[in-house]
Amino acid sequence: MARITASVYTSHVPAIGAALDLGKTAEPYWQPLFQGYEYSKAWLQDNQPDVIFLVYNDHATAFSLDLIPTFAIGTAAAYQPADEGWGPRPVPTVIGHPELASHIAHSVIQDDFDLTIVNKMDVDHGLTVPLSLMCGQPQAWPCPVIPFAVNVVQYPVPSGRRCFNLGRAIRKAVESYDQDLKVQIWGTGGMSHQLQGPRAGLINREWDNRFLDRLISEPEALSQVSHIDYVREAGSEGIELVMWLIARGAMSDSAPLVKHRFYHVPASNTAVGHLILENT
Amino acid sequence: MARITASVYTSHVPAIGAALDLGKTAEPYWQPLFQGYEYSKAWLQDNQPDVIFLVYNDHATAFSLDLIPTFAIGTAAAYQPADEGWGPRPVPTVIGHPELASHIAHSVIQDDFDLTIVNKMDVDHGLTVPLSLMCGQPQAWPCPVIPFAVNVVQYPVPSGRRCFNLGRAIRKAVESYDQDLKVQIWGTGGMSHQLQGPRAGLINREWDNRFLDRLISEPEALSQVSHIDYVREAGSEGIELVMWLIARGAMSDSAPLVKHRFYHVPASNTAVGHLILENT
Amino acid sequence: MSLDKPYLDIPGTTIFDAEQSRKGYHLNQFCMSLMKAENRKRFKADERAYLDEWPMTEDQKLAVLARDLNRCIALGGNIYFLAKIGATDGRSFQQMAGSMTGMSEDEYRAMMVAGGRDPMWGRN
Amino acid sequence: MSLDKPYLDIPGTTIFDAEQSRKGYHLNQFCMSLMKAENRKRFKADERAYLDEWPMTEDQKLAVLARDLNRCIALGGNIYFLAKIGATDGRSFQQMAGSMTGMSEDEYRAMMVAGGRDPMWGRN
Ligand SMILES: [Fe+3]
Ligand SMILES: [Fe+3]
Repeated sequence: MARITASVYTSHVPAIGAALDLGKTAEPYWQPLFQGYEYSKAWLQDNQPDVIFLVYNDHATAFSLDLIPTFAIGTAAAYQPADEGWGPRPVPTVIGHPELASHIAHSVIQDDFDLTIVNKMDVDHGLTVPLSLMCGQPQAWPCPVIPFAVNVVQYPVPSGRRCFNLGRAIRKAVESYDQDLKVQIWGTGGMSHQLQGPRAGLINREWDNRFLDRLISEPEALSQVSHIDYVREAGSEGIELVMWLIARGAMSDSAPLVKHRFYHVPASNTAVGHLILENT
Repeated sequence: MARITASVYTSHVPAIGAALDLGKTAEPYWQPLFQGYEYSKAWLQDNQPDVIFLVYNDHATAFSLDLIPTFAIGTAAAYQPADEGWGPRPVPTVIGHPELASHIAHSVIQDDFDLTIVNKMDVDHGLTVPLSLMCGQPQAWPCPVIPFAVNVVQYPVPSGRRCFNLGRAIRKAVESYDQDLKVQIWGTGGMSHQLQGPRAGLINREWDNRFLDRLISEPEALSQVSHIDYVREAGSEGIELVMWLIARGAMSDSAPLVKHRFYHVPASNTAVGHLILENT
Repeated sequence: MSLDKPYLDIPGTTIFDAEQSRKGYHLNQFCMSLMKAENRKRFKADERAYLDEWPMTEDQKLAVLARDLNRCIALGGNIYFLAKIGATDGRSFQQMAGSMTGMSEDEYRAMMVAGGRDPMWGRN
Repeated sequence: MSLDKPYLDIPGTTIFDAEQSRKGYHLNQFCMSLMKAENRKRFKADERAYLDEWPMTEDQKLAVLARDLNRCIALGGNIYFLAKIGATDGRSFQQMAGSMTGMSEDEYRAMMVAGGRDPMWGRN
């Protein structure tokens, strides 16, 4: 039986990818941020999963306005890093896990989540930056990855509650897979950020930290927070945080072990938050 | 306030479109079938809606295996009839209703239906054949149409219960639109058919008619029928009938007025079923 | 996978699920390409050469060349995709469906006119 | 539409909903086209000519030419789409975001290093 062993939460700011790719990680601006992921890289080495289920959002890369899936699951064999306008990031191809991805799709669609199944797409910084933060700059990513894209670009986006319940359905799906796989689920995006308008650059340190507290201790209550609260308190792009609730919903109901917690301002326009939770 | 005035249910067999386009409607094979829609054409003339919300499935036309949305709503201004391999059908462009479509998308996504929003797609026989059956061969379709595509090609497809509940959410969405529009909802596809394998040509007249009875009188109970029952009793493509439950769920809870009922075998490989229900 | 697949016991029927879809991916995407008139023309001009542009298995290519739709389906094809081959050949959906039943075109058509296949066909 | 839009009262913020999306459709799809290196090259060679290939409004084109991102957003642009223009110009996301605030690049960067904009900004 497959099972979810741990969940990882992290921002996926594109500038972090650029800093890595351009060799700037030791610069004073970036050093404290990458320092915060040193533990995480070691932890991942010691806790290698067989598959990573990676929840992220596409930033007008694979999905234009022609077609906007609320939830899209990748069942392909491989995904190329996208050219987002600066040229593709120099990172490895992402290898998928078609069998487990299809199994999860099958199960959660029967549980009334109306997924879009995707067999061909490029993946943008939303997916590759978390891999870089957790794995550094390897020749190949350490294991297959199932990309799970959430619409947080065009309103309405799915509610926190919907995301949390989806996480639960994913947990059930993983646990019904008959191969003995260790699966990690990663929730990415956030924390506070606003990338647009006169209000750009908003950071709400207090709100972010309260979000981290509640994500650990009372995720179901946290999932009741409305869209408008995210936007008002964490900025227009802070809404990405609903994706963390998918990962959290996939964890077991008992209290998780907090292996790592990190918070830093700034990365480009954004606050960076990071958590590692293990199932006990 | 917009409201749903009536629902129409009909098969969308491609051969019917071909018979119409090639001027074969008076042939003995086709005449009884088109006869069954004479009432319907007059009814539609007398009961012109402002918008038709048309539930259908794409048959490997707009959606390949690269991307399979469970539910896709068209919010575009217009849709072209697709070239399915025989060349495009000689029928009018389908004009959309972006405002109402977006409004419905907004509302039902907030009601936990995970739609995919589509702004660019061609529409195949699943959408155009019902229009032809109900409108004949006009220079332009009588009103704007909102295409709503359901995945019934790759398993798992959404359950009957999910479809019925979606219909209810669509009803609520329509009723919260502040323009005074008469909206018809059409459910298409089915009835019995199997297009593949040694069992091709299966027709279950008794089961189909029981489905029509129950769709009228006890749709919620009918929505509990499992996929496997559709496939076993109505053939592998008989599963299309779940789409009728979306239209039925969008009707008011009180008993509808049965304006027309028609059943015919065969059209090509398929049984043809047709109902017109009015809200009272 | 340990999900129930209750549909596996239905006679003469292949359900197009994710497993079939994966098997038939390139076969079905080849079929989709026939929705463009210029591709239909190129395919008709040299079927084998056109098929060789696709990473399909040799079995899949042979099944297409033979227009053996049952075999195509066993190899992951889906009827709505395969229908583009029939369209390219100028065949109707009824001719395609009938070709899978072991009946002649006339026999199949006559069965349909007489009310279609008995739903108890093949069941015990 | 009579759906609640509770987000309309948030200062200095435009929520990209279906209405904005409709308004900005061609503007945003133009931006998407810049994800291809050859299109970036063509755009840079003659911006106006490239823009004229798109059914955008004149206001949208002028806003793009002026790199006025606030105006682009008012006209239906979304920042993730508009970012492709910045990428084409070789600008960072921080430069783009800062350009909308009325601050200089250095001022904006300094604000971020100092902990970012106060979340109570613009609220009463
Ligand atoms: Fe993001
Ligand atoms: Fe159909």
